[in-house]
Amino acid sequence: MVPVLSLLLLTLLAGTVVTFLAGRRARWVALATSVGFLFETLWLLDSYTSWPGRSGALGVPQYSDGESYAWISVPWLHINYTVGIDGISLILILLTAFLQLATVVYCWTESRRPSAWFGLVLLTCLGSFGVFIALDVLLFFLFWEATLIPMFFMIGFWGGPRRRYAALKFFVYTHVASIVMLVALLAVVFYAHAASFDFSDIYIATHSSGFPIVTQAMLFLALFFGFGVKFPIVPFHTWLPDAHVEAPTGGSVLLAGLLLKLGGYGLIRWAVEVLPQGLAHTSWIVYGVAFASIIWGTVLSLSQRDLKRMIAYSSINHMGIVLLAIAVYSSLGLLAAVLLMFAHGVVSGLLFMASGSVHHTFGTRDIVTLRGITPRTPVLATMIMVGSLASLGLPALISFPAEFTALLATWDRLGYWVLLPLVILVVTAGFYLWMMQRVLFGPPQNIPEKAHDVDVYETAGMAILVALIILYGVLPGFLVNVIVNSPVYGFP
Amino acid sequence: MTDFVVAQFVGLSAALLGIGLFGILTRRNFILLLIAIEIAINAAVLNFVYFAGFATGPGGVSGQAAAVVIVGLAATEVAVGLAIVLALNRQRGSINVAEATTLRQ
Amino acid sequence: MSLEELAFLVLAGIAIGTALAALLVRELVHTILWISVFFVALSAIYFLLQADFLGILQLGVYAGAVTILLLFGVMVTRKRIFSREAATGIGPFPLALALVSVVILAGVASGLPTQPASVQTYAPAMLSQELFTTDGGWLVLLGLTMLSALAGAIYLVREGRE
Amino acid sequence: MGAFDSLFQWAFLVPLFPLLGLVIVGFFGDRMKKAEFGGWVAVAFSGMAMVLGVLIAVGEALTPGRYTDVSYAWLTLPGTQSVFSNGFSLVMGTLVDPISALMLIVVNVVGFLVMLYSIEYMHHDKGLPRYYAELSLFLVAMNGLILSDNLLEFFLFWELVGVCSYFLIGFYYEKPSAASAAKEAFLVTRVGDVLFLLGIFIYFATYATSGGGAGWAASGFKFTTGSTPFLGSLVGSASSPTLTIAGLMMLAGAAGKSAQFPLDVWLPDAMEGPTTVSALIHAATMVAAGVYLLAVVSLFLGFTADDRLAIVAVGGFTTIWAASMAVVNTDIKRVVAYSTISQLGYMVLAVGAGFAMVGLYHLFTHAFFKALLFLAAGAVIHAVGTQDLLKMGGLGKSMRITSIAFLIGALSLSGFPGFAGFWSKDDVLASVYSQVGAHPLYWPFLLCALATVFLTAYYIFRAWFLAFSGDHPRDPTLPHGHDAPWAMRLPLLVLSVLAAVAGLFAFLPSFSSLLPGANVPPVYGSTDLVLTAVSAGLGLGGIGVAYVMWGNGRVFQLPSGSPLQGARTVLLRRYYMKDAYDWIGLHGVYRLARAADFVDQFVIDGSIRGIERAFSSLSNGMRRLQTGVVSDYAAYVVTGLVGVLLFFLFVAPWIFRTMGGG
Repeated sequence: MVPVLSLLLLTLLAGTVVTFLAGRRARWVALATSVGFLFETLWLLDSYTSWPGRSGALGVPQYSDGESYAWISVPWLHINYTVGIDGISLILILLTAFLQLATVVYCWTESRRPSAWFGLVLLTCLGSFGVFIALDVLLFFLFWEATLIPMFFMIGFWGGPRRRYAALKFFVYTHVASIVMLVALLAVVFYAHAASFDFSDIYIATHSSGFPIVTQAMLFLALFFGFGVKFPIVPFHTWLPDAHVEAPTGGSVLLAGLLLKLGGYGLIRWAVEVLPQGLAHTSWIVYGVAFASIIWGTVLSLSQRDLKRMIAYSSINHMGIVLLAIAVYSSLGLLAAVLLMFAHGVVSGLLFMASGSVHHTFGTRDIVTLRGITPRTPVLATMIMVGSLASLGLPALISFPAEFTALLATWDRLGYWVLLPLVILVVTAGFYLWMMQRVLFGPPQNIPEKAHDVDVYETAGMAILVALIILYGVLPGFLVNVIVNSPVYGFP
Repeated sequence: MTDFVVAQFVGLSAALLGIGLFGILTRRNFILLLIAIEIAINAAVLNFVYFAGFATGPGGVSGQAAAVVIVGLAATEVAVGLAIVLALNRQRGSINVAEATTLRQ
Repeated sequence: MSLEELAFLVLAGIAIGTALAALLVRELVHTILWISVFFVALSAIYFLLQADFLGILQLGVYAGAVTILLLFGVMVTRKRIFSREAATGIGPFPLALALVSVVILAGVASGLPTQPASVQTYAPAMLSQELFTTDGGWLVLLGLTMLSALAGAIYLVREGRE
Repeated sequence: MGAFDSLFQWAFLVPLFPLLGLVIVGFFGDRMKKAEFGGWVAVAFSGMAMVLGVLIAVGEALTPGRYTDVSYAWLTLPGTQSVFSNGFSLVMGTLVDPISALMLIVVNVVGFLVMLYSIEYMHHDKGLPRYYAELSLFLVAMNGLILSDNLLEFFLFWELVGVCSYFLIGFYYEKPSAASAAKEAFLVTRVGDVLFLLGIFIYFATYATSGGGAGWAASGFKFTTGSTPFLGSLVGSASSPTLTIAGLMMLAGAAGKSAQFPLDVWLPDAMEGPTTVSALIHAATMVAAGVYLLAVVSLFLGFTADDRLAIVAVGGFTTIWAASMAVVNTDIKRVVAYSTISQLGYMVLAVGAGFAMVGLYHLFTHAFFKALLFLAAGAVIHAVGTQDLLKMGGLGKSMRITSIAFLIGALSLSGFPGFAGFWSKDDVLASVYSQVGAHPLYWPFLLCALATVFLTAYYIFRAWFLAFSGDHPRDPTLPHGHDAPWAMRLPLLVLSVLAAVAGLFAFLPSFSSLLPGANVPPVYGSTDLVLTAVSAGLGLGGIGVAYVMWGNGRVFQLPSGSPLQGARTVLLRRYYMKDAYDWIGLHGVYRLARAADFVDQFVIDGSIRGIERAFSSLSNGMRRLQTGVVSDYAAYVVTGLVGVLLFFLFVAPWIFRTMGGG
């Protein structure tokens, strides 16, 4: 049958290379590639009707559209190019496609070295797409690092005043984490004597009886750290606000939209599925970290003055809920985690675009000095409002079904502990409304004369995301029915 | 055949080595440094000689052979040392070890 | 205590004494004198150990050539004859270090057999046969080092090099 | 099935019509020549919704029963091991039953009248398309809420209604007080909503499998499968703690939305929005959603005895709490707002006492006369431009129709015999009185309710006298009051009629089937007559006292020294509740956030920078070791030598002994 995934990878790869070389016409090539990629993903979406289920005694999850070609085969080491998707990765690929298109459209008028800029945008999306389809440890790590480099250059070159510090900090944090992750993954492979680097072989090895529990727990914690830093989990989160504040708008959209999801996807695929006993025994640590992230993210965003920094901290809070949903380790929880990742990707993408436009139009992102921008820029104000309301979990918008399922799963496992995230929901509503009241409403103050509303490209970029927010808010069934076709179904 | 106690010889060479080291570490004058090194080397040669002596069996003579070679080497070492001293003296005017730190930068 | 042991002890005492004196005395010329006595004492010990050739060698090379070289070095580098050598401001550290190493080596030595053993004598022919056949390689090496040391020394002290 | 089944199929159209209105006004509103056209479109669609709603209600009245329709699987979720093991799907559908039919009438009739009224009232405001769009969105959400058939769908529209109130209160967004009032309203109701959500979790999780057959979850948590209350039977017997907590959560949600005691801070501030908004949302419909929720839960899911006590307590106390604040207030809209809170207290009291239908009956009548009072107040404000009662006076002569409308509303509110309020309020008191025997703890709250009857009559007539009696306005600069044009007068007239006769509807045979609960319509046993007499007396007494103190232009001045002065300031400052909340918000949360920010920047980030500094100082230290002096290097070599010797002579054998030996 048609090797769809490799085809997709090829289109993206070709697109990226041509964009780098295309010079002035780079933006058109980038647009063509992202539209092509989106259509292919949509075709893949509706062709993916059922999940091949689990096979063998150990219930090894199978993958549809799987391909596997030998890459390095030495008597004692078998690494091959194995790719495959299921419900979880398909939804995140869809997110990549949408965000890619929205970012390319939004940054249409990028003037500083456009070919390099669009090339880097496509490269990041290529990297994250690769991560979502890779089923081989080395391939997974390869694509994982591939996303890091373009983001480093984006922040480093197109960033704000302190970009060098932020880029470096981002790179060091993520790189150290990915090394720990690699070591942990290799340890899992060799310790469990897996036949090859393939996910299914590792799954068989770790689930066979011989694998001692203590090592599983230790390896899981190492993997948890490796993926957690990208989440970001609380003690290691300080790179995110700096990276976001200094990153260019397109950069922080991709950073918040995609890179944070890599951590989540990796945790589900390579940590929770591969080492379920590991999670079972260390769940209280993961719970603690999740609750800490939720509280810390929100409390901090209360006191931020910079719009982007506030949104960055609120995405720490959202990813904390994702971590909680994963830690709950039930099919409901995993479903909620993936749904929330998609929702957060779209919502924070929109919010970052809006705050980028605010910075572009009013010259500052400082909530305290901005006042009453609605009369002058109604479209931008509506975008900010839709983004904020979606982010605080309003029902008709995309995050409500996700947060509802996540909290239901948490209630189902943890009982009254769910009161904590619920209270935090109110505080989140608090600071978003405070921001909206301060920035959008109230009598207009120090609005520069030349401040004009967002141009057609920015509006188009944001409109795509708003459409998604409303579509999947009113009809979450489309997403949920796809996610359910995945290993999620077999979970307790 | 004369009989000796090995331990005494080892004690002697240990003492000589100690003195040599003390000299190297403390004296700031280059020549004294060379002298101290000579003492330490002689301690080593002494070792070779008496172990050659106490060895049982024909192989022992190689100890003395080694001693010969080392003495030769020590002599050349002193020669080169003095060449350095002269060069240092001419270029810097003093042969105090503490001042010759140009290698540090 | 046989005569030889007594002789050895005396010679060892002289060696240690002269070595210390060589390093501690202020006058540079005095150190040269003390060190020559030290070399002679050592060659005497070699004779005691039946290593006659080495004794001679020691006398010739060390007591003779090295001492003269050192004297020559001293003469060249001093402005005035008999200038006093400044005492170095040394901390306790090196002293302690030297003492510790001596103690350690002595500690090791205590493990050696303490009852007297006889000393073998080797005919000089055996020595030369050893040197020129089995240890020939070392001799060649020695030769080469000497040659290069010679060239280096000449290069170092030649005139006209600023 | 009944004759009207075909009609009930179209029940989903009721929320759909305002939705169409919203779409048209939203997208084409500002392109129309005159802003009012958008208004007329919105009025037309809300009129259609009203007609259909009333038809459905009449149909339901004639053939009572439950009709569910339109089921769309909104969210199908996999089950988890411990709960709803075989997964469940949340299905959206419409449910037409007696109480939703009743609410349909209330919401759509008042909605239509308010829309019509605001054409004239908002005539010279800018941003009209946005106003009509938001009002239509509110109608969509409110109708959706009424017709929803499971708790989650209820919650969906519940939050949408909350957002609409946020938009509408903040309509004049350039006024900072309006923006902060909107934010406050949304936040306080959100506190209630979050607890409501927890209640839903508890209901879903604990009762997923109960209820026989495939369990409640399989049917998508529908409100009811049979005619009897679903859990009522189950609940009556077992008063399990989880169910009580779930009930309390529902009370919290209702308290948030209907501004009951702890969470009532936002409603008086919500008067920042246009008066028409206050009339529709903060008097008749949205705030009633909380009572509707309690009624639905008590009918279909059932409360435990402890829940009932809590609800009665909250309701009872809120009546007197709000009434006391209204007594001293001088802003006409805030007086009416406080009266709304206290009347809601009555409804909650009735539902808590176990008579959900009586609560809804009072809600039904209250919607009309409260909307009337608000619209009359709106007309006054529209005419004289101020809301301060002390500035007004003598408007009775110049604004005859408005003053009569306000009078009818006041009479009805204070329970003057014959008017709508009288029937429903007495029914509430009678039903609570009937329960007092079984639950002695209800006594204090019944007394609160009775005392409030007096206070209500007093403060509403004080407002009436201040505004309309006397011969000239106290503030000479006031523009000359004149009656409103017909577009505003018509709704006032209709509402006046309704306020007068709404109580009698319950006695119509067909209509009473809409309120199939006990004690509706009020049936008068011997003890009830005494109670009715007492409450009527209290009402009249209130009116008399108000006349004495404030009649025809008199202004009652409290002697400055008297202790009551202190009480007056406390009441005026709303028992300092609002200041307490602000203090918590400002000092507590904000300061905590600033401290957290400091910790985040200097402790967590600082520790990372600390590590970096440690390494650089370490490398500096190493650099100093390279002194260039030969003998130092010799010393290092010797130290190394000594170290190695020590290791091999002493440490290695020790390790060998311990490890090897073991």
